[in-house]
Amino acid sequence: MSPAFLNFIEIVLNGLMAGIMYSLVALGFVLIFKASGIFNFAQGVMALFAALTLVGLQTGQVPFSHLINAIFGTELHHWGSGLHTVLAILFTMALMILLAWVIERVVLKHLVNQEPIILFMATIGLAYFLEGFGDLMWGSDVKVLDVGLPSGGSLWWEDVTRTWVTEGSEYWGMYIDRLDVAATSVAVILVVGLSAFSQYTATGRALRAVADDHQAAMSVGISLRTIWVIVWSIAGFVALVAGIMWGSKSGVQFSLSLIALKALPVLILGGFTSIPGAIVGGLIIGVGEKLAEAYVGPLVGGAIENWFAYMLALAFLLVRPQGLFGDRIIERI
Amino acid sequence: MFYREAGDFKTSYAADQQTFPIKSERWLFWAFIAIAFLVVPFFINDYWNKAVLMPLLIYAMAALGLNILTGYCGQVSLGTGGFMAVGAYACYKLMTAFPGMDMFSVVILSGFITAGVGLLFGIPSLRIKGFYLAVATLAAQFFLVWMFNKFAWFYNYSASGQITAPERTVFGIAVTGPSTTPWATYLFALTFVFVFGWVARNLTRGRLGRSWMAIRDMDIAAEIIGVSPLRAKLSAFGVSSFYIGMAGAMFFANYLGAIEVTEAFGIEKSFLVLFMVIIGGLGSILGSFLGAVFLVLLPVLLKNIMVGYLGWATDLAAHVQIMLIGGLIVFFLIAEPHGLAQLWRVTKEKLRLWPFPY
Amino acid sequence: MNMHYSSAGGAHRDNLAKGETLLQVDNISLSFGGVKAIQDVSFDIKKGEIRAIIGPNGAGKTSMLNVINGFYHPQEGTITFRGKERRRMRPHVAAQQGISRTFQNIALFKGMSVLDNIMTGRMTLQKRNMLWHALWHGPAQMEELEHRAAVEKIIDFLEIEAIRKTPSGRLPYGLQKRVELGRALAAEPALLLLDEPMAGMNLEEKEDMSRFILDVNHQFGTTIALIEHDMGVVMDLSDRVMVLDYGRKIGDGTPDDVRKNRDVIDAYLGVSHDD
Amino acid sequence: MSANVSILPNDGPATFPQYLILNASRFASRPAMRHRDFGIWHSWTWSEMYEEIRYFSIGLSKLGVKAGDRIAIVGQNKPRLYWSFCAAQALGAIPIPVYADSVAEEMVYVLNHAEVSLAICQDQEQVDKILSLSDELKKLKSIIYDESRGLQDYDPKNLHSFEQIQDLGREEILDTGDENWKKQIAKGKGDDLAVMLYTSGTTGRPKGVMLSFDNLAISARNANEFDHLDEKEEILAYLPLAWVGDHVFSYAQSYVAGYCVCCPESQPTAEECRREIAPSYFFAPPRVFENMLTAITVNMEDAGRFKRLMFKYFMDHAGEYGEKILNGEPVGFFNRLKYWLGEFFVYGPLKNRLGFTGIKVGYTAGEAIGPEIFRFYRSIGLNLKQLYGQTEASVYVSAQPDGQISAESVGTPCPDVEIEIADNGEVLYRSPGVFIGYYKDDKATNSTKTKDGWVHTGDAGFIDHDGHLRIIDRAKDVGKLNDGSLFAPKFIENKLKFFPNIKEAVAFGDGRDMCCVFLNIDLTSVGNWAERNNISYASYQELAGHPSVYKMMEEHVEQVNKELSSEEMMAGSQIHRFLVLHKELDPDDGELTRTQKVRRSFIADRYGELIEALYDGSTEKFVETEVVFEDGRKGKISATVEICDVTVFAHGDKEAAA
Repeated sequence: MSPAFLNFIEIVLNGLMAGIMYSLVALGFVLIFKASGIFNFAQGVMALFAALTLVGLQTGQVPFSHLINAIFGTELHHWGSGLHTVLAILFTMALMILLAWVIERVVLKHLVNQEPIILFMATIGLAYFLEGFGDLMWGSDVKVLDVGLPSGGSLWWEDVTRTWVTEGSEYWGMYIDRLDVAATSVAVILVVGLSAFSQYTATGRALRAVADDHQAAMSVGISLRTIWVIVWSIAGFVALVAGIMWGSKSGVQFSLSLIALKALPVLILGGFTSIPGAIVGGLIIGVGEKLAEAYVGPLVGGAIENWFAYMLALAFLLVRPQGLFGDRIIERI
Repeated sequence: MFYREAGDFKTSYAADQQTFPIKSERWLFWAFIAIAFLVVPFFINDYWNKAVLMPLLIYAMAALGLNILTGYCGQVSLGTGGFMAVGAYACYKLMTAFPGMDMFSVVILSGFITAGVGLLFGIPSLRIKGFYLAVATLAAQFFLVWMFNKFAWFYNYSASGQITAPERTVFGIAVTGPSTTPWATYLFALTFVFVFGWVARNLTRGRLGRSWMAIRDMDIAAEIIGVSPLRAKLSAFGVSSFYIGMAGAMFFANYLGAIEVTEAFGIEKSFLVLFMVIIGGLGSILGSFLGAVFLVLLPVLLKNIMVGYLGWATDLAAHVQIMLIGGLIVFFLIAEPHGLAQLWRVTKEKLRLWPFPY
Repeated sequence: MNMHYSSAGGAHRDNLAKGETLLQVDNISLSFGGVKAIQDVSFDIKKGEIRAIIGPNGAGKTSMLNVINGFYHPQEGTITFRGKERRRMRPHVAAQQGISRTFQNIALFKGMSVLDNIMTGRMTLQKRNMLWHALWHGPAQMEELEHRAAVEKIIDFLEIEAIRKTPSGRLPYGLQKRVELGRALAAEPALLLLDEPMAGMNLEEKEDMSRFILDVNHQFGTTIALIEHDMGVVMDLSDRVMVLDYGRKIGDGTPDDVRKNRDVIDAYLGVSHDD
Repeated sequence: MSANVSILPNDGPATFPQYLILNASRFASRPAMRHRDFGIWHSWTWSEMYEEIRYFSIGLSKLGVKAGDRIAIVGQNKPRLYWSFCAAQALGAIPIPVYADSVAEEMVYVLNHAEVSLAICQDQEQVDKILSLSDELKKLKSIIYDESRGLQDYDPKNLHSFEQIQDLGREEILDTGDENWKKQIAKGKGDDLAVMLYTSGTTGRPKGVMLSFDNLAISARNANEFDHLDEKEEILAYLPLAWVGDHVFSYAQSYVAGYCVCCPESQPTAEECRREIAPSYFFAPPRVFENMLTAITVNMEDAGRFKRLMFKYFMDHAGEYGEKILNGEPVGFFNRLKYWLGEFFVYGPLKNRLGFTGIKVGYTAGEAIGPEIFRFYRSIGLNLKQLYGQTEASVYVSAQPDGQISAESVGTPCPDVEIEIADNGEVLYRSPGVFIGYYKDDKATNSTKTKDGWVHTGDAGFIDHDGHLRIIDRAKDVGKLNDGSLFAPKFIENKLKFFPNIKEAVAFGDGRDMCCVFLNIDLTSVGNWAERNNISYASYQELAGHPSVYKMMEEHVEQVNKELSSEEMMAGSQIHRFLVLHKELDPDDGELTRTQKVRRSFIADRYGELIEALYDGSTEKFVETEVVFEDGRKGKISATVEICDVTVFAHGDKEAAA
């Protein structure tokens, strides 16, 4: 195989793995949108918040230390020692469930039956709030998150792939980050797990019932509000996973919240309500983006990954307004 | 309770349809305008101008633009920052290419250029709706910012990548550049906001405005009644971008003087203006102003309290501030989803009906 | 006071005399995916008449109206309006040619007042462009005021003076229906399509609405095609009745003819429908 | 402007067409009439209205209308119908307004009785009504309509639109000018018959009251002077055209003073129209004021707690000081300040909502207005007054002059009016407004109007010590005590019922030695009082028999006696003894009518024993009464009812006057 072709494969592989990460975030959106019709813009910030909390617990930071210091003139920073990673993850998850519950009680309960755009705005407000709250709680400096996932390029894979090249060409092997591989595996497990959950458990079926028809769901005795708490908790869990993956990769900092923006083109491509759509969409965007970056980027001065995904999704929508997996829209009056 | 409307009867449709049909409100409005034009310029200082009045006026202009698109025509846009950037860069290119051009023309032309770009990005709205469209407008946001960053022609190949406004005058008085006075930039921006606020009211009160609202309320019915979705949506995109472009131009030339695109016109700007529109009130001219006032004043106020009064570190204050703003937005949406303008309308209605509850 | 309302289709004047064919529908078939909504239906609407389309639920009545005003595009067949055959056409173009309608499920613009809703109906008759509107004072305002005067006549006609500034979303159902009729009338249509104008009304409201429909037909000479379930109303109001069932035409003629038609009786009394 | 003043008689105008010509020159550009139509107010100045009427009037003559013809005018308050009055009068024809809501047979009677040859109708509804009667209306030749809606397909024979007639008039003026028309107007004299108003009497057929121009114009001029009304007033015309009040307020007085009459768009928007116009002169029967007050109360009950408290606080203050301030009596600075605050927060907005901001004078008449209601409007600063009027008097018999207002009286005689009280208490009057007679009914005319011009009102009344007329009852219901003093049961009962604690009262005395009453306490009001005073009770009966309640009732009755003693005419019928009934009077038991009116004779029968006890001097009496319970079962209640003597005052008694 020629080095160019191997490069191509490398790009596609990296794209697929990046795409899975996008899917992970998109999944959180889809879950909430499906169950409640809310376009949850705070999904990205939830991931950031989860990651911040995890790091904070792991390293034994005192929450709100800045604020406390500013008010009482103290000099708090850390407890003696941090929590064990597993324990920290469990605590964080508990916090995310609590968060879901609070969001339902404080926000959603009062906004039932509002127009979608109002709910959308509320989630943006929520995003701002959580961002400020997270920073206030744990500080806004860039943190390193290490939950023990492998990282760095896989030397073994480099060695293997180096042998694939056509004799005589200069090729040092494919670079694949082991973290990406780990993340991909986790994402795959998560997706399979979620599908199983929604397919085979009573709660999962209830979730789907709500998605299909609120009235019908309520009439069979499912409390809409309980459902919402569950859905937001699951979304919180997905956010936590995404936070761990993205945080391990690039550090825990404000920009993490922007991964939500990455998930948006995935959503319009895959459709707001389709789990397979989120996955396939993520893969397409991931691969498309990496390819474009490698082959189109140099022609226009690079850094096109900021917008390329959107343009791709937009172009796609113009041809097929209902997205990848949506049904054809028959308008009625 | 303050209203005494009895005896105020209308003898023509023109009188019936005027913007302030109640006499006392008409007076209040003109008194307010008179103060803004004739009193404030004498007392203005640099701090008030830079921290409060200029951002207030410019964001009000941007909010007007977005409100036309989102509030009146129902098309959610997250590309406001990008369109403001178009306005700013158009303004810069015009100022540097035609040094003799007066600032009024520059700003208005920048608006027109932005309107053209807006039209282009409005085309997808004919096919896609709702959140799909909102996300699609993000494409404009990211693409435009990237473009201004990437192609040095836009910033005249300056080493820093910044654009800096040279001095330009109106009636011989500098309104851009380092030697402007607060009152000059203030009056310049105020004039624009006043005139185009009036134009926005005109556009939304007649046939065009109704075609937008019809599309917003029920697009299919609107089309069957005779509204051409193409014309309605594209005109909304065009007009909206025109306003946002002018806001961007003034933001750059009159307010900051020098900007760097990713910093000044990032996605946060889009959200900020959207918040103004939502908190102020969708589909309300007054709301655009109220939203801008609220979201410009609140941070200034919070900062003054936390940093100035309590003596907190700025980053801590910033965290609290962003948290409070987020919280307030949620609170407002719960308390009055239709914004400050609706709050005002309801209050007014209550006062008019006073002492009766209805 | 008195109405200076141009009759015979108002703004959409034509040379057709009363009784000539205004709209001709030939061999229309419409399907969605595999579902056949309308199969090979032909009929005509004559100028000045009240034409009823009846049939059980799901018979394709509303689809037929949607075809007439260009909202659905039939796979086969032709439509000839005022002697001109037309191909695929957007609904707003049909509106500009003088077809206006009301909807089965009220489709008022809820954010607007009654007055604004009816003003929207005159969209097709207003010509001033955006620049005039930006200036307002002058031609744009003059045009607006002219149309306001015309709308006030409709408000007077429909006896809804007391609610002209009420947001339409706040009105009771019966009044909303009336406002919707007002919006359709505002366009001074040559052909007025009414989709179940009396659905969900009480007897008194039905009587009012019937009176308005007859008045519209008499005073303005407007041709009306309507869908209605209340047989009594249909038989009283309409000049000719077409009966659809499962997307096919099974009867057409005067109310008396239709009443005697065997197929129609079967369709309505037969056991096959769950309506 | 072609109005020509020179054709007027030298001693000023006498007829309304002459006034029209005068106004068209002296008030040429002042508004004469407004009409809300199609959502906005259209106005006509006097000169414009003159033109409209001129065209129509000449058109009518072209149609064949001659002097002496009768023209029916049927419909709501619309400018063109008002114009029709003047247009008809200009030709010497007699307009006859007909109640728009009268049923077909009533209309047939009036139209035939008046020998109407032309009907001017507002709309299709009225045209249909008349067409449906056309077989019975032999004299009717043609119909003119104002609103053409729905009338296009009607047989145009003998059916004309208002515009068509006006066009006829225009053509005629172009052909031959309007000199003849003006001459005809100039010929008009004050004692010509101006209008015929059919009164729908309580019994029998309606009677056609014939009023001359002098009757109306002089009465109108006097009334305008009395209340200082000039061309700047604005009034809302919303009461039936056929009612004399509307004819005088919205037509006669307007022509004489030159003020502007505003016609509402339709009945449902009448209130809105009133708010927009904010009339400066307003008339309404008590029922309207009562309904408005009820609406205010109901509305305020739905208001928030704060608003309710505020409303109550300021209304209480107004109740105490409002009338005094309005009457110009001295009031302390802080109370004035508080009233001023109340004006800002409550009274002002309230008047604004009701459209009463601009009211100079408001009148109520027709029947007795509850003093509470009357005082309510007075206390918020509305110059509401009472008048007593009749169709036969061209309205004005008596009216309250500014500053001399009370809820009980109907004022002093109007200018040029003489009032006398007959021996049987009936009120008689003589004035320039006294009617010519009933049309084609000399018998009725003679029994009502004496040879020297006195008119029997049929109402009993007296002149009180302030010189104000008070109406006490229908003359036929008034009786006499054995000593010959007047006994007006309703008057006494009403006085008692004005106390919130007294729900019902039944007075006895006709043909007896003295006046005695039965009382019913108001359970809600007295119950509240009892709660506040720690008086416990288990039933109405127990509360009614409670000594403190008797004490309270005694005070109320004494108060009434004081008031009665201050009037010479009524001093004799003071209440000597009373009792509080052991049960509430109830329609289910037949004691009240379904409209809550006392059935006097039934009660006298049922409680004969108690009446006996009242007059035989006993202090208590045991009774047993059969009652019907809510579920329809019958039962008996028994009680020992106490009877209480009350102080009686001599007329002019110092203590009573204090």
